[in-house]
Amino acid sequence: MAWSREEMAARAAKELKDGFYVNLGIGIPTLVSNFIPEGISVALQSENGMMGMGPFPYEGEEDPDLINAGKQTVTELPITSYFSSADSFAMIRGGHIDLSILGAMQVSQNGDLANWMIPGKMVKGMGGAMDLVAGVKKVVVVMEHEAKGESKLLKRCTLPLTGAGVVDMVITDLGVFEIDRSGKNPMKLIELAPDITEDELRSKTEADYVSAL
Amino acid sequence: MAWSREEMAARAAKELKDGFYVNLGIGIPTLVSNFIPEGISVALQSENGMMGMGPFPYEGEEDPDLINAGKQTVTELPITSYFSSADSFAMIRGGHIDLSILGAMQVSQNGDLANWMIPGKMVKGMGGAMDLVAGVKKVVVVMEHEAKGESKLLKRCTLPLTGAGVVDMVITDLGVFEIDRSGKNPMKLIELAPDITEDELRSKTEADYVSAL
Amino acid sequence: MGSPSSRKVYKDAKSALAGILKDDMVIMAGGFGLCGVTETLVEAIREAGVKGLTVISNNAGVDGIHLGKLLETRQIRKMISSYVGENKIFAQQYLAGELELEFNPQGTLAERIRAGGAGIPAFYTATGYGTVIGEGKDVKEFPGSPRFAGRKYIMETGLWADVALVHAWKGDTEGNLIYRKTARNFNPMMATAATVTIAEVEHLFPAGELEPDQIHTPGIYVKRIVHTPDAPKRIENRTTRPHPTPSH
Amino acid sequence: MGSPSSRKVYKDAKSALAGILKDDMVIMAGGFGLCGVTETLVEAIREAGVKGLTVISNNAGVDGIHLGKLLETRQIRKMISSYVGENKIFAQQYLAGELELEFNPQGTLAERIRAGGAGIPAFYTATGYGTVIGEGKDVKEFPGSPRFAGRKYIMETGLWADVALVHAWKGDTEGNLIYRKTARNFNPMMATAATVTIAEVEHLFPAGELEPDQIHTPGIYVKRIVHTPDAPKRIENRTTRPHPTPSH
Repeated sequence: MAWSREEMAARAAKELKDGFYVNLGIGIPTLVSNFIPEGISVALQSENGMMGMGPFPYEGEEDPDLINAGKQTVTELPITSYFSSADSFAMIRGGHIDLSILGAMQVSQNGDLANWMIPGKMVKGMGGAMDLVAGVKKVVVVMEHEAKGESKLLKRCTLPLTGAGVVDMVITDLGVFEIDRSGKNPMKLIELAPDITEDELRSKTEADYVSAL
Repeated sequence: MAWSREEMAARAAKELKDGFYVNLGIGIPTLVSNFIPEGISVALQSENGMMGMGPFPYEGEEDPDLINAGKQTVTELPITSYFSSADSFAMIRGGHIDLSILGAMQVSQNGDLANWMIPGKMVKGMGGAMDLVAGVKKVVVVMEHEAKGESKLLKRCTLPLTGAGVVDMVITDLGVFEIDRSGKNPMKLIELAPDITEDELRSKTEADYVSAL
Repeated sequence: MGSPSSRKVYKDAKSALAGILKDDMVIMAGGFGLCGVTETLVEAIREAGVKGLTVISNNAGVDGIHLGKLLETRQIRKMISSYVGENKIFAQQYLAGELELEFNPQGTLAERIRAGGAGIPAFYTATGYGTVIGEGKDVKEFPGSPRFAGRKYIMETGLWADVALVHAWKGDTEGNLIYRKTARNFNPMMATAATVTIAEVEHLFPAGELEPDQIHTPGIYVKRIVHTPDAPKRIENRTTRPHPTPSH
Repeated sequence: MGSPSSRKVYKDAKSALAGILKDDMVIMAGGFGLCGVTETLVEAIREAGVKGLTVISNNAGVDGIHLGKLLETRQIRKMISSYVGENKIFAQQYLAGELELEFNPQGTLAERIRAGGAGIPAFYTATGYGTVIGEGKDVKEFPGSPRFAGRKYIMETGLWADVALVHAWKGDTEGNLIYRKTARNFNPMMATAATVTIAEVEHLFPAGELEPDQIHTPGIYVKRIVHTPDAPKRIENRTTRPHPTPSH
């Protein structure tokens, strides 16, 4: 049985380590904050200029000056600090964030990532995604394995890239893959969702990988 | 009669305009703050991270956390702000300071400035001088016209440069010169100290200049 | 040695913009989404009617709000942004070829603005290398650097505007500014990177009332300041959690 | 979602440096003159006895104080600084060829440190062009830039250290820091540009006591923190004016 969105988020949460500073993208990655393991505490960065992002506010306590990168109202915590966009991306570009978890349209077996534009469609922009994948120490992609019956894990991305050779791990609804950014080792399957067979996975995956189950 | 140090500082103070943000070097330039004309107010920057530098503190009120670029104890004013060295030199390099007044060992007729090292002697370092002359909108040098009987206003500096083509005006004890940084126009004498003749000045000046008296 | 700073204070947005606006100029506008934007100054630009503007702003406003107003009136010729999602008029004009658009990665945009203000004509970044953003740009490697060896970097250039519009929480008559929470965003860099920076502030104080260690933007960067205590603050994406059930 | 931050707090300078120091490492030391320096951490490095250090610091201390201590014990092999005036031992060792010295213009030094911390391997500046500082460096022009055309710029590279030592006025257990007056100077950039940043703070608070808008250095940059309420603060150049004569 394929993993649900919540199960994918929970699996991604296992990549968190105590004391990590983490940036979570929009969508399934946002759910990861609901699955932070017991005894582990992490600080969430919001690239619009906040470290130590708290949960959504109670109704009536929204502050228009306090939003996350998805423009949602959020709250602050005892550890919180604010800074400018230049300082925020200095933090990201400078390699200070431990982990970024984000969604994708396509990932290639060498870690290329496409998640910002589809030629011919109106493009909204890359926002901070290119900076995050280029700068953060470890990049984990969480996405559906297929879209409209087509594999999203490819030998080569067909969509314009967000970053080249930037992904360290891909968590789909069918399994978990590790990618060696240096390109020295092939992409590696390290986990399967329950009741998914290796044959089924391989048939739904265009990318080459080796099994390390 | 040649100008005294105080008279040179007073002449330099005439370059101040109301609302200017100014950086003053060590020595005679520091004296300029005693001659700010009536009705004119300026803010003094100290490149170690302060805008709006106040006078020296009263005895007993020195604060070790509040010093100027000469490491002297100073005070703050109602307009004061503090910032990091990176932000301070962003301000300087970015062309936001209106005027820098500083001393020199040599100035050439095209605006080259030498004030930081004498080969063979122990060099203390350029500190912020190279940044100031490269970044500030207008650079005024205040210096003695001669050192040990040798002109300090030269065709070409013989000492290692602090900046190339960076000086806009030179005020010596004998007169005042304007320099066109673009090099399109020759250096121009615009004032003489009292009782100094043009002949005397020319005999004491190695640099070429035209008189605009 | 004080600064005669009350002359920086203008009575309203219109007078703060007087003598500055002209067609085809480059404007930086602070804010992220609708957070920390200069609603009042943008409204005054709409009323002034200048056209052909190049606007550097992370986003393009929302239909009818902030930069959305200048899109409605077709005053904007070109946007330099990282994300322009929430704007139907934008999409229409762009798809009709009436609006030019230059996408920058958000961090590259922020740094290009900081660089412009800091006198840095260009810098290198790994962001965008290997993507369309890197196409045609200088590429450099730094094999001698223990920190930066082993990757490729593209050159990005500093930005500068004719006018920067910034929103601050507190300001004083000297132009010193303090921002609040995530309304800080692009405002501090933009304040440094324009020929004329105009600030609209929620609270205006005499010089000396703001703690000098807490000032985010020194007054040297701010040429004009206008007090806008009643400017609307909008929430783009109101998200809440339920109140906890009281325990008995 | 808090951070288990009290583990960042070390009981003294010696334990804060434990397991980090090694010969030939690169250390950044904050401060301008003797203002905002990490006297306690430097004393602990002297006691640890590591040698062959490269020290990036605007100044080199004073005889017997701050980095002057590490010069006495010949622990420093190389200094990267902008001004080293007040130090006789420095001059002796340098003239004897026992000490390497790399001068950087002060603003270039500050920006190189910021760049290193910000993931920027190199940037261009007009500072030093046409001087010995520019010799051998890449030169570039930007003729297409309205702001930067017409001058020549040299390329300077980002700096990174194994350890950064920073002094702050207030810190919390999460590592958030607030500096005081001109004791800020090089400390904020250095905090961002090292594998391990260690802060000594005059006042240590539990997380939540510092106002988030006023924090100069976010805790993410600070790996270790030590409370040094009794560290000496020295004045290098005490300069005063006479008290005004009381009027009767």
